[in-house]
Amino acid sequence: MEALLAFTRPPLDWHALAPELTLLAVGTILTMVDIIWDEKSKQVMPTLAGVGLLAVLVPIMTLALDGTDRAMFDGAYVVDDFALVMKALFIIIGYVIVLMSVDYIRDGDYYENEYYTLMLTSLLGMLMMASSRDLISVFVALELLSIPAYMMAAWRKGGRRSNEAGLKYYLMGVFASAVMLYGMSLIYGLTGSTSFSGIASELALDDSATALSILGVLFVLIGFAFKVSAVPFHNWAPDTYEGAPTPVTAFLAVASKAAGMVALIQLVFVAFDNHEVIQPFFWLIAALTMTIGNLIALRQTNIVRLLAYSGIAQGGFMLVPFAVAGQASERALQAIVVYLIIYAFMNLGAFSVVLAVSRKTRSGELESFGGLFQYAPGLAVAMTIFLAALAGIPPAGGWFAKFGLFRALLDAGGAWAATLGVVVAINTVIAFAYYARVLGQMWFQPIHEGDERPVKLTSALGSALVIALVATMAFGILPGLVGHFGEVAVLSTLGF
Amino acid sequence: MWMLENAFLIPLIPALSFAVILFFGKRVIGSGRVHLIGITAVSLIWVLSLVAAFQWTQRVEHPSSDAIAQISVDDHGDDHGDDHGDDHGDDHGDDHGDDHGDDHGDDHGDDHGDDHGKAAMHSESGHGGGHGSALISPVVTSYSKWWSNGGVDFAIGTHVDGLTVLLLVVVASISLLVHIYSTEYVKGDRRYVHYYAFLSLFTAAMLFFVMAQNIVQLIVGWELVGVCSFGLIGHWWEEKPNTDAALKAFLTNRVGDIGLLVGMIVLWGTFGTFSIDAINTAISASPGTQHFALLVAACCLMAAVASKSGQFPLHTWLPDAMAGPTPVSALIHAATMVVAGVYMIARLYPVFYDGFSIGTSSINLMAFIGGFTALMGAGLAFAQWDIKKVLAYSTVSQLGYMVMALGVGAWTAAIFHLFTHAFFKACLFLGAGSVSHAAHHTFDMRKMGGLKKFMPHTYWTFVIATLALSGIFPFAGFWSKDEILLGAKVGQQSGYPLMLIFGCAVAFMTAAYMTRVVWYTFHGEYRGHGHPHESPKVMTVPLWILAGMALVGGAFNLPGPVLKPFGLEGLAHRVQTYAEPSVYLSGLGLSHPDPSLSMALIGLGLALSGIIVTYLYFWRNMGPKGLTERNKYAKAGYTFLENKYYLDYLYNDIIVASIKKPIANSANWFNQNVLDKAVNTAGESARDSGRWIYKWIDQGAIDGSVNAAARGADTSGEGLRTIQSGKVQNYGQLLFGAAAVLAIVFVIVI
Amino acid sequence: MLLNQFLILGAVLFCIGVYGVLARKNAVMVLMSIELMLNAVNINMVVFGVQHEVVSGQVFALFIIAVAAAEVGVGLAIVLLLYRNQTSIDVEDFDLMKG
Amino acid sequence: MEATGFDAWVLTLAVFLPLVGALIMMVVPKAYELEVKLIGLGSSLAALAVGIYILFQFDYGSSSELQFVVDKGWIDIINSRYIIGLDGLSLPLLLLSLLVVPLCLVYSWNHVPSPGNPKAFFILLLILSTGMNGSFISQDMILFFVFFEIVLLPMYFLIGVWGGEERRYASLKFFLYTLFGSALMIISFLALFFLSKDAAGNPLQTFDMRLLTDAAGSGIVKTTQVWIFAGLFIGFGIKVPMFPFHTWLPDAHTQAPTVGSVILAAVLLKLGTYGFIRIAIPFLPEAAVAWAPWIGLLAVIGIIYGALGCLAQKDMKRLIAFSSVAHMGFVMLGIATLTDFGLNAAVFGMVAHGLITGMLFFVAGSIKERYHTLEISRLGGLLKSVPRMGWILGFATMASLGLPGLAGFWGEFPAILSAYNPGAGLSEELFRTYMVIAAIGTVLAAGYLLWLYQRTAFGEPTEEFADHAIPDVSRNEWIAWVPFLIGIVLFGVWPNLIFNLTDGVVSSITANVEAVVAGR
Repeated sequence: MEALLAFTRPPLDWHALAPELTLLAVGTILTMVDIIWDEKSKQVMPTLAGVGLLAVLVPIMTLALDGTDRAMFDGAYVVDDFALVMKALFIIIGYVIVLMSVDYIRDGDYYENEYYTLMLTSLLGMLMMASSRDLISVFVALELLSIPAYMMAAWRKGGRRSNEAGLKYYLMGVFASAVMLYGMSLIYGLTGSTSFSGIASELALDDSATALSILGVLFVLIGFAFKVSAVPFHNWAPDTYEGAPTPVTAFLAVASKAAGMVALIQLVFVAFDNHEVIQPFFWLIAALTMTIGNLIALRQTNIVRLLAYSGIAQGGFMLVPFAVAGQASERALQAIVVYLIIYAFMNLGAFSVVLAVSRKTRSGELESFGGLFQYAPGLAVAMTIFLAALAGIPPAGGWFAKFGLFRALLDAGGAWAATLGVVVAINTVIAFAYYARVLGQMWFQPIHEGDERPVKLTSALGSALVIALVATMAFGILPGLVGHFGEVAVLSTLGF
Repeated sequence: MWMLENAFLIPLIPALSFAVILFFGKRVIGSGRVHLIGITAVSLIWVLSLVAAFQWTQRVEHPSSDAIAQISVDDHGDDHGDDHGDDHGDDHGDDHGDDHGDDHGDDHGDDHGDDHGKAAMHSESGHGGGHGSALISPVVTSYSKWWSNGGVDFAIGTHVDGLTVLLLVVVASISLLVHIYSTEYVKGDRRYVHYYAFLSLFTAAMLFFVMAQNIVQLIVGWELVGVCSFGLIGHWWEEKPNTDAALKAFLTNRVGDIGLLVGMIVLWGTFGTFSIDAINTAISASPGTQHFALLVAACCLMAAVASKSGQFPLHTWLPDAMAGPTPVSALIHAATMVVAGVYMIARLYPVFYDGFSIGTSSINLMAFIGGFTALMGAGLAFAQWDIKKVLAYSTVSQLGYMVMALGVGAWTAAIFHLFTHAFFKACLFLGAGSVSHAAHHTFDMRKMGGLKKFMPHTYWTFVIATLALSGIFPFAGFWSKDEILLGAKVGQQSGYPLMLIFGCAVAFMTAAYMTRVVWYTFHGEYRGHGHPHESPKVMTVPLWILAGMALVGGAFNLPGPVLKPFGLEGLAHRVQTYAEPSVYLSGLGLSHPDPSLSMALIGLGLALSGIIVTYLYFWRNMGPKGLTERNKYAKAGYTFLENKYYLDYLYNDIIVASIKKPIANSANWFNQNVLDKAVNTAGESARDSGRWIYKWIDQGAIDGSVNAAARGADTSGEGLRTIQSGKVQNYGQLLFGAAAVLAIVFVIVI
Repeated sequence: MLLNQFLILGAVLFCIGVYGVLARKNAVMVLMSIELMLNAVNINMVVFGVQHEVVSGQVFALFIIAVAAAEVGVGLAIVLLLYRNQTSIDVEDFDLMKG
Repeated sequence: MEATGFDAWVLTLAVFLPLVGALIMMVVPKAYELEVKLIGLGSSLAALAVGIYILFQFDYGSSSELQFVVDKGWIDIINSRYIIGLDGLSLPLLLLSLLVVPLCLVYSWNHVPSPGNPKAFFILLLILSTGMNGSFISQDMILFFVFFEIVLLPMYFLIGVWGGEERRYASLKFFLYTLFGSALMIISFLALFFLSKDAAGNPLQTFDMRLLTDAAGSGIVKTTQVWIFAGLFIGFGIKVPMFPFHTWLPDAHTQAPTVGSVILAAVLLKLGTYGFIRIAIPFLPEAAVAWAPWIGLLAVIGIIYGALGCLAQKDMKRLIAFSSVAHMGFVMLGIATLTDFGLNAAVFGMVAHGLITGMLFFVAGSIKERYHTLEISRLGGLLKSVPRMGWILGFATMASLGLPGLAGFWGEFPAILSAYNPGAGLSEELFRTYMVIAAIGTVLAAGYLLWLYQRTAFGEPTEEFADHAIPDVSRNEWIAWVPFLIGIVLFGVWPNLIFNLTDGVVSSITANVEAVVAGR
């Protein structure tokens, strides 16, 4: 009894929690609205969700303007510039995905309200992930963003592919998180602390890594390597992407991968700072992911699946800087963040084009893009730009992301870094080979099944497309915009 | 001396006429009248070149006053030169006079010339150099910066001296005559306009080449004349053989151009300048210092000479080049372009003289190539039935003669022969053209014969030219050939016996095969069809003019003794006096042999015997067959018949047997099946190796590897897809397996 | 106290769980195996917490238990969905998408 | 010395005017075809006008200094700036690319190859020109890289959409080759960024070409230099293209539409050689000296090899494409000598090759348009059926085989000449050998070109075309070609037009190399 009375609520910084709380509120409102007028509410749902998400940006802005780092629960939950950048990114991604989803979900008459609610919940998990600086909170955040995602993957209840996608994603997900948890337990056992800073200081003490710590670190990293679908923990991705509803695929490919990256950043640069495992592990994983992802992508005939593999390969590119986290931590971190942001927009753009086209052709096959340039030049050009960005060809945004990688590698210097650089170079070439197949379909091929009907672009989808397009080009021509965020992240995380 | 300093005008005029003809020929002027432009332009430059020649003579006759001061310096060099050999007082003095004129001039002239030259370069002011050096140096160079590259200045300008003006006169005169002659010959041709355009262009290029101030200009002109020859050989390009011949000519010349480029570059690398004047002066100033570099350069340049002047072994294009219109053959492939090689040797004589150490050796590459070519060409001339081919080989042979002369150090002789040869060979070609014009455009001598009575003008001009070519007194050829033989005999420090033998043999053979031509073409019965007729005046007048030159051309370099009786010693050795650039040659210690009567008689004798023997041979063969019986009475011995028999025997068993059968035929066989085949197969093999490399290396190895890499990526992608089995538990296994493996590896490694 | 025994127990449990996940065909059994793995983790957490004499281990364990419940809920829902659509819960049967 | 007032804008205008035109065209609906075309032509002509203005404003006295310099912030985070400037080396190439594009537009005015769609065709050409112009004037490596890459996609689509049968293969090959090269190139750029130090020995950390030129690779150990140079070498060498990276070229050329080949030959290939002169050599002099013998070797191999390849061709366009390999070999030989003589020759060779080979491709394209084949064996008697075109072909052929008095010669001859005395203590024997081989190459060049001309232009037309009435050179073709022809003659007669410009820059580069080599 005394103990109960003795309990005192830890101090809460409401302003710091404002974004999460707002998002939570929006989610709750959606549910309420759904419960009150269920059928009639369908129309307003997407609007509500979108507006709500935009509303979340407000507290993020205020926090950014305020600019002070805020820590809670003795450092388990921190709101610093890095966290804010990431939260903003997640929210914007979420908004674009809502725009992409509207017509898709409506036409396919699936559960609409739950869909948006779940998506918001998952986003909430991501926001938490951005702030978590503690094993427990990271774990909770991870599950909070994953569990709704499992359900969304299986959203097309009737569709066997969708079910299968859900099953695979779910099983692999929980399996991976179990492995990760085991690793966490080992880490906890070694260090006796769950907070990153504590872990870091403890691990720093023993000069050479013990087998136990290696095992622990490895398992934890694998848990998130799964999340970012790094080879060889990637197999779920293609199947899930193909089977899941395309907007969900986009969500998984962009948002949840970004979340995984955020976690990895915190773990690598703070918790396991300079652990012996880190660099060789990521060198290997990155090289494998890039190469295998690209090679398999060469053989894909389904556009979504192709994008899935391209996403895997892109993830590999993002992992490259981790391999030099030790020597060039600053530039590495910068490179990752920059890549993450640019990747988000170019990939979202590509997916929205796919959505737009498949709305007409009702097919995810590559051939369905045949002759797109002739009857929908606008879309074709947009897709070209996104693919060029993914391939890293100026002036579309991607080049700066790739540039960041090379920059980090060269900054680190040394044979290993140089070798990895060459691997990256070769992979950019391979990657273009399959992007070129899409380009070839759009530009060089006769119109698919000779049906010349123009593609009807709904306002929502159109605006999603425009956002992605503008962002991609802007980042390409004035990379300073995005580079700035990278620096912010560096400052707050590494305290440079 | 205005003309000498502004000589650049001379090539400019035909260049303009080329442009006018090409662009306004058809439209404005009308195809039929384009020749007017050409002829006007060429006659203009003809006048100009005569002016230039005259001014040059004035210049040599009256050396500028401030030069006299230097006499003492040069006396030694001279006396030395004149030491050996019997002395003719007046002649001697005469020489002195001239030599002073030139020699002292050069010492001065070069410095000044150079200073001014440099000044001109720096100030980039047009003819500063020219004016400066004009006063004192025998060589008039006037130039301005053309372009500069990496601190190296490339000049463009003119280098006028005796040799230049001599070539100017030759080119202009013959070009003019050919222009006139062509108006009839190619009348109504499908490409009348282009024909004249190219004639003008060629004239311009040739003059540009002749007046080149530096070796880069030499190369440029060299290539340009080559292209004109290409265009004119292929004038009737509808027929494949013509274009083949054109290509062959161009490519063979290109082969020589390798030598030209490399040799010139070596010269530049050695002396750091492009200026001909500077290079020559440098060598003659200190002979022997750069011997090796000069040897390399000379060898490379010999290749160029061989290709352009049809020397062994690159001569095979020249006979084929006869595919072009006959006037073109006369102008380009007999009189002017083909002597470009000879001209270049003469122009850069110090290079060769030092490089091949002509002064000291008694045999050297140039002399041998020249001599051998002369012999071979003469031999080949026997085996031809196409009159133009005979003349072509004769040209090859005569060019060999000139090269040989240069090889033995007889500079003047070579140039003099170049001069005379230009006229009588052009005359022969135009004569041949006239013949074929009459005899239905055939050149096959077997379809001719007996044309004498149909076309007397052509006949007589042809005969005169033949005599000149054969070297019969007093025709032009006699004098020049005589000097060459003399030069070969005396050489510089030691004679060139082998060359002398070659020379004599060629002298004999030339006379022989030319007589043969005359025989088959003009004598006997007409074997062609239709009624041949004399060509119109517009063709015969040029023939007569040329014949006239063939007759009196020798007068330009008569040896002193000949003139002595007439008290005209002052006119002796005009070519030598005016043309020879003693500026450069004196430094090399080049000496002139004194005329010798014996040598002249030997040469004449050889030529005459050649003619007589041949004549008798044909005369005898054409007689009634009774003659063969008379052979049987040989032993009975009618001296007259004996003589005849003797001659007959001589001809049949020695001349014919030794020349026509083995030498000529084998030479011909060798020529056609080895040299010519070699040239053609060179092209073929290049093409084949190209095909091979393209197929196997390029498409096979290199491109193949690239594509293989692509395929490899593709297939490996296919293979890797198998890990994506679709079974979720395999995914799990992979995941955990990878985790375990990594763990083990890291635990062990770290 | 006997730290190692507990750790070994945890490890063994975890391995059994892994085996079950990778080997069992029945989806429900797979879910069970996952629970097994999670509980192995729980044991570790608690033990380590005790060893370090900090409470966070137990807290972590509690979180895991809670989350595991949610996970299994979702998992069963998916399994049900599958069963409804193609009357099979054999994980081997679901390989529509591959390569 | 930053430019001020209007001069500060000219280069930017010259680069981006075409792009502006392209953007306007994008919004104009397809239906207004003529207007679209006019906008395109207008914008490219406007750019050309700016170029001519530059030609008059350019201070020839100080052609070795950058002029019209603009230096504005761009990507501060990586310390890369928007630095553009023009010197004697860039000027001729910039003008060339400014000139070529409008001519190409005129040429394809009514002859956009199938599948038509002039709007897209013109837009792509304009974007292409922006990329090309930009590459020649950017003085910041990242800016250069961006422009360098911008040209890729338009050319890829030009080949892929409007090309021949094998177009997809060819376009992809072209793209992947170049992409690979540029990826390695950017690695080298970054290595330069991080490693090069200024005179005082503290790291520069800049992409500013001017500073890096001054640094001349100081502070980078030789082996590292060699490696960095390797990256640049592959990057630029592929673009040149040098043996053995050349195999993309024949396919690309053969499949590309006419103007595509023209631009490829006239400008794109020059990006590689320009990179060597502007970036590789001045930034890494020591490595350049170490590499020079190999570059020279590959160059002469390219000369002979390209020529032999030509002899093997049955397709006219492919033959011309292979001849590019040979000609660029001469350019690279000039560069390899590291003498200002050779580098000047190289630049001249670039321009000359641009004009001549561009001209040849134009003719080839027109022939293809009329005969629907480029098979040499099926052609013949062009001089008879289309006399004017035949003459132009002959003219271009002669120019291409290096006839003195035409532009080609001044690219070849000085290059050969320069090999006699290589700079920076390179082995004379070796380079003199190269010299001789190169000289032999000129013979082969004459061989395949005349052989081509004989089989296509001489003789009688083949039966299949004997009775066709084939139109001779059309008005648009005249407009597009005459500038090329004039240029060929003009530069041939007056080479100083270019040598004058480049000499200053080049000699400063080589002086730098010599100094560095002597210094260490």
